[in-house]
Amino acid sequence: MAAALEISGLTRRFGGVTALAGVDLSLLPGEVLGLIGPNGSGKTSLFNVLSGHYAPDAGAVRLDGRDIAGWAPRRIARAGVTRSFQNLRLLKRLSLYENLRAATHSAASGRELFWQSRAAKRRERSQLMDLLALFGLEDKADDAPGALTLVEMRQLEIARLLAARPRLVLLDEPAAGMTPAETARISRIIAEHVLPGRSVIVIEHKMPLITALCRRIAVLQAGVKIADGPARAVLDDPLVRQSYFGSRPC
Amino acid sequence: MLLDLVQNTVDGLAVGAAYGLLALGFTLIFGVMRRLNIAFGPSIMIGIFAGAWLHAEWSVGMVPVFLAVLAGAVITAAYVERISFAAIRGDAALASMASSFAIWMQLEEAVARVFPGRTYGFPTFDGMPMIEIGPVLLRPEYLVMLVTAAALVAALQWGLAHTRFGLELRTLADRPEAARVSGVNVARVAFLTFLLAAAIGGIAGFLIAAADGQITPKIGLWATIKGLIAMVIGGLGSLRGALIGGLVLGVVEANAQWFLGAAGREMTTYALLFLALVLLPAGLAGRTEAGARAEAERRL
Amino acid sequence: MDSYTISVLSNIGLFSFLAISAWILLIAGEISFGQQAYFALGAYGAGIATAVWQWPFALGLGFGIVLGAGIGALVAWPAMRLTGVHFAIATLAFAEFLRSGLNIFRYRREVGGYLTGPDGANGFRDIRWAYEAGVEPLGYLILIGGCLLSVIALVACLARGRGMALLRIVGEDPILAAMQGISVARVRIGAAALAGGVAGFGGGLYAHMATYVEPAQFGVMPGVHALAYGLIGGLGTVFGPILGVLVDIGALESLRVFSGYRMIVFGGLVALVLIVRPRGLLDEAALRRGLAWLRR
Amino acid sequence: MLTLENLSKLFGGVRAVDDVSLTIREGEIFGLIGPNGSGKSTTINLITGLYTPTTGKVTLDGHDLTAMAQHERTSMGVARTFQNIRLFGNLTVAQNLWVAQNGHEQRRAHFLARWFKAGGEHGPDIEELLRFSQLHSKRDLQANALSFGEMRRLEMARALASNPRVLLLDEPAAGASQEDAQLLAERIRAVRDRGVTVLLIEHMMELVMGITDRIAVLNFGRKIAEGSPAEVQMNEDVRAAYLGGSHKNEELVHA
Repeated sequence: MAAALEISGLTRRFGGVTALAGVDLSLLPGEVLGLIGPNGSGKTSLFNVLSGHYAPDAGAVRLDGRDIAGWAPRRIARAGVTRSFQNLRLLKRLSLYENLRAATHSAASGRELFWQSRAAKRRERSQLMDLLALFGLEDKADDAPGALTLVEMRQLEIARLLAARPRLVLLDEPAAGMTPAETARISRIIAEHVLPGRSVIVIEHKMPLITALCRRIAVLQAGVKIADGPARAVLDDPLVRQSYFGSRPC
Repeated sequence: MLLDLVQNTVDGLAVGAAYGLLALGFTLIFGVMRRLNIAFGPSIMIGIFAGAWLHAEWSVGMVPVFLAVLAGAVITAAYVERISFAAIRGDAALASMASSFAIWMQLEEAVARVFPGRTYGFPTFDGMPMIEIGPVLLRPEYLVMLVTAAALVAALQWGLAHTRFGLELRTLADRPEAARVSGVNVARVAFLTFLLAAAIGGIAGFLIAAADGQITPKIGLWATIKGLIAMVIGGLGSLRGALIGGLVLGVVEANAQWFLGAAGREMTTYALLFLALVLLPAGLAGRTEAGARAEAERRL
Repeated sequence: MDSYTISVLSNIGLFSFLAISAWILLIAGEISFGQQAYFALGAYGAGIATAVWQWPFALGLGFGIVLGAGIGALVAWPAMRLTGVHFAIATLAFAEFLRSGLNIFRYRREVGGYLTGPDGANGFRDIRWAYEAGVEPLGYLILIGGCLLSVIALVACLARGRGMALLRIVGEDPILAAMQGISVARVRIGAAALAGGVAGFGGGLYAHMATYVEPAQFGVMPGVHALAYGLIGGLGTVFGPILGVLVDIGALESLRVFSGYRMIVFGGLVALVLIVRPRGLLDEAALRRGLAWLRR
Repeated sequence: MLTLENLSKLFGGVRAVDDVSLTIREGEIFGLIGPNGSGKSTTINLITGLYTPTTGKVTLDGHDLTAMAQHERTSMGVARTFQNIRLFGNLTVAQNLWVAQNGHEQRRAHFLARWFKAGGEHGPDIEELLRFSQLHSKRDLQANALSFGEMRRLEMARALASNPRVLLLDEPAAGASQEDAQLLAERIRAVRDRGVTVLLIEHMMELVMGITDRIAVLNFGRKIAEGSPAEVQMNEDVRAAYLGGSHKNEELVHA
C-alpha cells in the first residue's frame, strides 16, 4: 500500500542547535503512530515542519505522493493536514461555535463572505452543532472558551480538527495536564472520533494514552529517530528505556 | 552643485544629530518596554514651553532655561509613564500606544490653552561667529548640536556598559524574565528609563528650539515624527541604529529641502520611512541572529 | 432642528465613517494611524469628479470610494507583512506622505468660466454639488445618515456571512488562521480595502458638505481620533466606534462645560477606558452578554 | 526551610497545581519530578513569583514570600535557572554576574552609589564564581558567543551571584549528553557544598536518582509520592505515572 505520509531526511536547525537531524518516517493510510521521546527531542519541531510553520533546511515530506516540504501553512492545511497544539490554541474572544467554524472558512466561496443563504447557514449550524454535541458542548455553543475545563478545551480543539475534514491529523500532547481519568476519557474520544478513516500521529508523554491508541511507536532523541516499530517491542527496547528513564531499571 | 551637496550634508548631519537624540529616547523606551511612547514628543514640547515661559517672564539666561526644559520634559514623562504604561497590563502593548496618543491630545490642548498664540520666542545662542571650514559654513548652533549629541551618545554608551543602572536596563531589554529573577526591580528600571529618555529628548528639544529661536505647539508632533522615523530607519530597539537613522534622515532632509523644496522634503521623508519599513523591517542596524531566534520562539 | 444641531449631527455621521474605517482594521488586528489619508482621497477624488469633471454626484461618490479602497489595498499589499508597531508607523508614513503630496497637488481646469480644482496648500474650493442641486443642510444630514446606514448594513452582511469571522480570526491569531487554511494576506488586504473604501465614502460626503477641503484638515489628529473612537467605544460591534464618536463630538464638543477642554477630557477618558477595559466599552464579552440577553 | 503550604494554581478551569505541600530542608538536594504537564514548572513559577498562587503560601525561613514581587524574592535568597537558557546575550560573561549580584545586605547600600557602580563589593566574589564555573577565561566574551554547555554553566553562576539560599534548577540536563550529565551532577553537589539548598527539577532519571537526598513526584498537579530515591522508585503510583502500561492503567484506559 502506498504511504499516506512519507518523510525523508528531514532536517531543521536553529542557530547552532539541530532540532531535527535527517528524520525518516512513513505512515500508511489509516495508520496511527505514537511519537515519543524526551523533552527537547524534536517532536514538536517535527509537527511544526509538517504543518508548515517552519520550513525544513533539508529533506522531503510527501503527502499522498506530493512533496509539501516548505509549503505555506495555509496550503498544507488545504491539502488536508490539521494539527492540535500542546498548549491549546483557541480563539478566546470568539464563541465555541465560531471556534469550530474557523475550520470551515477556507473552503467557502467569495460570495459567502458577505452572504450565506438561510439554508446554507442552517446546514452549517446543524453540522457544527452536531459536532459540538458529540462532545457534549452544544449548550455552551455561544459562550467563550475561557470558562471551559481543560478536557472541554481539548475536546473543542479536537472538534475543530474534525470540522476541517482532515486526512492527516497531528495531535500534540492531547492529554497534557490531565488526570488518569481525564486521560482515559480523551483517549476514548480520540479512538472513537479521530482515528476512523484518518492517518494520525500522536505526540504524548502519557503512556496509557499511547498504548491505548497506537500499535506502532517511533522514538525521537536529540532530533534523531532511535526506534520505530510495534508498540510493545519499542517500549521494551533497552535503548528507549534508557533515553526515557535513565539506565537504571526503574 | 557639489558644494551645495556638501554644505547640505554638513547642515543635515547637525540636524540629524538632534534627530538621533530624539530617536535614542524612543529606542530606550521601546527597547526596555517593547512599547511605543507616542507622547514622547509632546512631553518634550511641555519642557520647551516651560523654558520659553521662564525666559519670557524673567528673561533668565540659557542655563535656567535649559534646566526648565529638562524638568518639564522629565515631569511630563513621569505622568505619561504612570498613566499609559505602568497602569496598562504588560501584554497590551497596543493599548499603551493608543493611550499615549490620548495623553498627547491632552498635552497639546493644555499647551494651546496656556499659550494661545501660534508661535513663541525661544532664546538663542547669540554672539557666536559662523565657523568656516574652507568653502563650507557651519552655524555655531549646529556645532553645539553635533558636539552635544556626540558627547551624550558617548556618555550613554559608557553608562550602559559600566553602571549598574545601565546593565539592569540592558538586561531588561534583553531578557525581561531572566532580569526579574536576577533581582532586577523591573518597574523601577522601566520608570527611570522613561525619565532618562525624556531627559535626552529634552536636551535635543532645547538645542533644536535654540537653533530655531521660535516654537509652536506643533513641535510635539514634529519631535515624535522625526524621532520615530529615525528610529525606524535605524532599526527598532538599536541604540546605534537610532543615531545612524537620525543622521541619515537629517542628510536626506537637508538635501531634499534644497533640491525639491519644503513639500518635496516632506514627501521624501515619508516615502523614506515607508520604504524603510517595507524593505528593511529590521532597520539599517539589522537584527542579531539571537534576536531573530528569540522572536521566532515567541511567535509559536 | 436648528442649524447648530444639524451641523453637530452631520459631523457625528461623517466622523463615524472614519471611526468605522479604523475599527475594521482593529478587528483584523492592525492599528492604523492613517485612515485620514483615505478620507482625504475620497474627498479629493469625489470633489474632482463632480466639480472638475462634472460627473453626477453618485458617480463621484463612487469614485471616491473606489479610490479609497484601491489605494488602501495597494498600500496594504507591501505593508501586509508588517504587524503591530511597524504597521502602525507605516500607515502614519503613508498618510503624511499623501498629505504633503496634496500640498503640491495642482489640478485646476476651467469649468463654466471658473477655474476649479485642487490648488496645493491653498486647498480645493467650490465643491458645489449640494448647493447647485439645492440640497438643504437637513437634507444632506439625511443623506449622510442613509449612507452611514448602508455601511452598517454592509458590516451586518459581513457578520452574517463569513467576512467578519475571518477578520476576527486573523486579528486574534494569524498563525492559527493560516493553519486553518485561511489566507491571512488576502484577509488583511481585503480589510484594508474595505477600511479604505469606508473612509473614502465619508471623505466624499464631507467634501460636498464643506464645499472646501485643504490638506491641513487631514493631519494626524483626525486619524488618531478615529482610532480612539473604536478603542473606547469597543471592538465588539460596529456600534462601538459610533458610540465613541457620540461620546467625543456629541457630548464633549457640544457641551458648554467642556468648551476648550474637550481634548483634555477626551484624552483622559481614553486613557482611563484603556486601563479598565483594554478592548473598549462594547467589547466582545459585552456583545456576547447582550446577545444572550436578547435570546432569552 | 523552604516550605510550600497547600499550594494551588488554577488557570481558567485548569488545575495546574493542586494542593501541593512540600518542605525542603536546609542543605539538601531535593528532586521534583513528574511527567510533562504534571505541574513542575508551574510550581517553580509559584516559588519565584511569576505566578501568584490561587490558594496556599510559600515561605522561606518563616518569611512569607507569597505577596512579594520577583526581585524581592531574589533578594530574600531564591534564585533559579530556566529550562531553555535565558542569558543576557548582549552582555559579557562578567556583566551577567554583576547584574545578578544584589544579595540582601546590598539592599541597604545607598541607591545611587549602588547603581553607579557596576561591580559590587557585596555578595559572592565574581572572580571566584567565574573560576568555580570554569568561565574565567571567557569573562569578557559576550554571553551569545558561548557554547551550549558554557551557557548552562553561566546561567547557574548567574543564579549563584544573587547569593541565594535556595537554587531552583529547571531541567539543567535538557539537551545534555550522558557525560555532560555526570559533570552536571558533580557541579550540583559542589553548589550544595557552598551552602546552597538545591531544588532540582529534571527528566533525566539517572541524574535525579543519583544525587538527590529526597524526591517528590508530581502528577496531574498533585503530589503522589515523597521520599528517598529508593522509596520513590519502588512506589507503584510513580511507576504507573511514568511507565504506564501497568495493568492498573490499562484498566483505566479501557474503563
